Amino acid sequence: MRKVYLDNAATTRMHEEVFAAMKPYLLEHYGNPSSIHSFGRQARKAVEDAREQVAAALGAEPREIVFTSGATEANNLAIRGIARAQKNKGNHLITSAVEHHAVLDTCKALAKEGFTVTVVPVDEYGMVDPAAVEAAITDQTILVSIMLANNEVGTINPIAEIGEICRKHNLIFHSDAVQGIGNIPVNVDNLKVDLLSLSAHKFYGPKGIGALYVRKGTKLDVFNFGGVQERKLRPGTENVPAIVGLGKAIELATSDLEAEAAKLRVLRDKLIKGLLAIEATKLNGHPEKRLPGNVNVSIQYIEGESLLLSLDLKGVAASSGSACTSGSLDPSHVLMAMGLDHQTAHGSLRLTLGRDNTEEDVDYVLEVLPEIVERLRAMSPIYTGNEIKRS
Amino acid sequence: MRKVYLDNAATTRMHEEVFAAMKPYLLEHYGNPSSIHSFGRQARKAVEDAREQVAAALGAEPREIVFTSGATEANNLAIRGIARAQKNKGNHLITSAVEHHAVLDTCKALAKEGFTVTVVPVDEYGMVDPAAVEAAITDQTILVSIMLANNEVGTINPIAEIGEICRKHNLIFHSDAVQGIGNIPVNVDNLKVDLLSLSAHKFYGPKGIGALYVRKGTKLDVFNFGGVQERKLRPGTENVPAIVGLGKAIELATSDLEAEAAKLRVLRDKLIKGLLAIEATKLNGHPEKRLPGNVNVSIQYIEGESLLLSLDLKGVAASSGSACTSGSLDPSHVLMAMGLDHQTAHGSLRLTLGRDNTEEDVDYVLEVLPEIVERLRAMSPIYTGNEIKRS
Amino acid sequence: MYTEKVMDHFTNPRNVGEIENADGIGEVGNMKCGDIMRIYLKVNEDDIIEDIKFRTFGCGAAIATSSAITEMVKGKTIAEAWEISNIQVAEELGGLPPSKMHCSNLAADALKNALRDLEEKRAAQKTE
Amino acid sequence: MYTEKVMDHFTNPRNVGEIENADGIGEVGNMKCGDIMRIYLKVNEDDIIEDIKFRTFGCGAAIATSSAITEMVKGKTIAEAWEISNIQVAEELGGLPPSKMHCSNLAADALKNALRDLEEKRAAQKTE
Ligand SMILES: Cc1ncc(COP(=O)(O)O)c(C=O)c1O
Ligand SMILES: Cc1ncc(COP(=O)(O)O)c(C=O)c1O
Repeated sequence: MRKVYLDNAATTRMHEEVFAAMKPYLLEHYGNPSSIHSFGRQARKAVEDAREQVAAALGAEPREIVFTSGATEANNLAIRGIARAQKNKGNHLITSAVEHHAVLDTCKALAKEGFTVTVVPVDEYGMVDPAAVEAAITDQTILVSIMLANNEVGTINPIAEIGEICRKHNLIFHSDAVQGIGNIPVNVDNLKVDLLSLSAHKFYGPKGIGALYVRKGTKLDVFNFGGVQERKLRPGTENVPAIVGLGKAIELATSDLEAEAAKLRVLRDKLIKGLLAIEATKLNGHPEKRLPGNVNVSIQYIEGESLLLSLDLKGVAASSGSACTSGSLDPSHVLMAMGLDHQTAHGSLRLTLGRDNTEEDVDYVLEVLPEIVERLRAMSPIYTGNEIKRS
Repeated sequence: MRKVYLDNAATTRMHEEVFAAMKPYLLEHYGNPSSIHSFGRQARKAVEDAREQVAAALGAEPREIVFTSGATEANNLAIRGIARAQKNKGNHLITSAVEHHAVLDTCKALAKEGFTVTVVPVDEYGMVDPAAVEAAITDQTILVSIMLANNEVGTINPIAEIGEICRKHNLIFHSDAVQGIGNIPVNVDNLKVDLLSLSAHKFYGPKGIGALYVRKGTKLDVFNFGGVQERKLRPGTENVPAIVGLGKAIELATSDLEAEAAKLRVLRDKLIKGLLAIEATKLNGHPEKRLPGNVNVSIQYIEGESLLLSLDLKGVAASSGSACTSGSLDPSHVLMAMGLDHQTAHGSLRLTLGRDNTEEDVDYVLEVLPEIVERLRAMSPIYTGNEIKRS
Repeated sequence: MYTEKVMDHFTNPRNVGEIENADGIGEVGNMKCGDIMRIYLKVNEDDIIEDIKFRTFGCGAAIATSSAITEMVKGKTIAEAWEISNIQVAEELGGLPPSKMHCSNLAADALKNALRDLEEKRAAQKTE
Repeated sequence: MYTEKVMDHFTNPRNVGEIENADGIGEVGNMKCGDIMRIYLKVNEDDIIEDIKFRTFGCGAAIATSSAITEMVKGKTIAEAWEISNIQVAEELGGLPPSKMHCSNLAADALKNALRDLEEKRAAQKTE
């Protein structure tokens, strides 16, 4: 059966060149970077080279890059680290309603510790309004954390504008840029961020490795203890092969970004057009300020998980904001924050294109989906088409 | 030049079979285990299979295994997790003076938050006395954390006895078993532990992955937030290839443990004998209750780092408890806790044998080392042999 | 994730549809949690469930449990149908993922609502 | 970690040893931090450092800086020797790792102690 992977926002297939870069560090150059012998020095060099690659890709300095086990850890470190380090200055944090749980839940946990958190709402496209951020600032505010691009609906936030506001008010600004890297330009100075999180497996790198950019001079409290690795910000034996993979992956992902993004946009727009041709569907997320590979539509009268299962049976890997796919009872907090009603949120379908996808993939999805929709709608007690047929 | 890697306590060369097990998950089966499509389900299955392998190796149940990014994180999670979860019961923690910094520094950080920490001393061999642990228990004690085997001097602690004491007093017992796995039998019931940490790269598995055993019914407070992975105890996209590698590595490391350990003990004892034949040397750590691959001697009148550099120039990768190799100003806290004087501690040399080592390796070290010692001693202002020559 | 039986019922659901002039109709669920099940019953004079149909909006488990219960009930008496529990439906399917045991496994509740509706309708008929 | 120059001085240290009846002897460091350096000086009538030797217990950086300073100083005048700083020694070696800039780079201090010892000895001789 044809396999069409359209879940690149969840994770991506590792680039062959990334694997090739990692392999020697998985097999031969296995030293611990903390060791002073040749095996250790070789590993240390690999780690520092990768740090330079990451820094170069972000327009940062190598010493501003801290390797973590992924973006979840990077987000936790950034937000908790600043909150704790700055708690004498104030106790107010600002974030948005559509952040990843690694940001939202960290803020909620801090709220239990006595911090006050303002969760700025988003518009119908899932976008944060810089004016709303500015309006939320109090004299107690110490940190603003707003994501660069949303993982579910692909909406790109005006981060540079928010960064400008934060600078004006002398606030530390963090951005979860996980979905941006490799898809849109990410430069820490242009975006005016002080902290920025990323995760390699979202841009054709390995799982289990990420990084936090920490602008020099920005002090973080640590809450993991152990060795002196990563200037004590992230103790533990460095995951050398994965760090090497991250370095290579970000280099590759940013080197041909424009061309790849342009290619993805064409596929994306064809896919969106085809999906919206199906009766009672709607696009979720911003029509233009949107990640080049993100497609998110709601298909009325159908629940997302049954749609995913049906697509999977046809070889198509997709995702949904349906509650039944998240382990929670409510559908995606992102879709709800955008004002979708429950039915529309439950019926969301996310197809995220990546570098491997072709026009044939898009055509295939557009070929198999209508039948699936029809079948599921025929089963649905809320589909009005059923009643029409009955009468 | 001949390369002899004798730093297996720092990290090990990945087993080819581990690499073979990981490879498909690095390349083809790249799904996110949280996804419900076939790519995701395949990844999920791999993670759960690995969990069974780890559980089987430890005599635990799969649901008692939490994957982490390494032992540093596992130790932090265990100690902070219990301290926070049990803080209504008491505020006293017990640990030992020779723990890894991931344990010691976590306890110190908790001390700043209001917990009281008793650091039980060790004897001249670096061993913890169960009676000393029992004597330290107060009605406020909530957790005891004592390592299974020391990473520097290889001394094996009487964990089962300490576990028995903890049970008697109804205390939660954690053990950092990083250095034990694959070297000595580790069974959570025999050891009577409630929590146990491990790190794959110490037993021929990949870096950046570890696990925490959490006995069922043991409640941990979490302090990392994000997705629902690992029952929310360790959020973040699972590092599937590394988890698969951990599963395979622990299976391999425990399957032929006895035979491998016997082989290592022979090499170890030959190496110790040869080193002690050098004038003014002494063995650090317990003569018998010692990891099968651990050799740690102090070579008087010489500083450890210069010894390591000289060995490295001969192709021998070793380690030392010298301050100059740790980034701190004091030599190893382990050696100091054992009562060594500064000179003896600075002159420590750790050679840790692993599965790749042969008798030729041992012979080679014993061949090159005496010359190095002589050369460095000739330079040393404190070596009395110099004065003898001078007079 | 799902057993083969679940996937079989999901892929080839039995008894999808509606029954015109059904003797009993039962619905459970709501849009908030994303599962709505409706069951239609046709019962003969001997109190045997002659026909049963369903419509479900919901996840794979919701659709499969709906389908499975229609098979379990068809040909049974009303009294027997009252005995069927959600747990039995899950067992019939070879188990459900833990997270699906609650919301998505409401088929027996829907059936009970349909049986109640049936009895109410009968009671109404009698008093007419 | 270390530059080639450091490794060169570490591997082939210049002027290791002691000078019998040295004009000045200086020592720095202590066993606690694991670095002890001792420098011996021989000075001629024109105040030129004719010979210099060292013994060092310490890490690679400690040994290399000791060796390097002996080369830097040999043939220089006492006045010139007084000018040499630890930073210059590190520069001479093409730099040292940040963690080594303090404890292990005390060669200039040892030299200064030797020069002080020399001056004290001379002063003592004069008053004799
Ligand atoms: C005893 C002990 N505990 C914990 C650790 C930490 O392991 P990792 O660096 O893989 O997190 C190590 C190794 O560094 C160790 O030897
Ligand atoms: C926007 C965003 N932030 C954070 C994360 C967390 O990344 P990871 O699971 O690699 O820690 C993800 C992906 O899951 C994401 O999409």
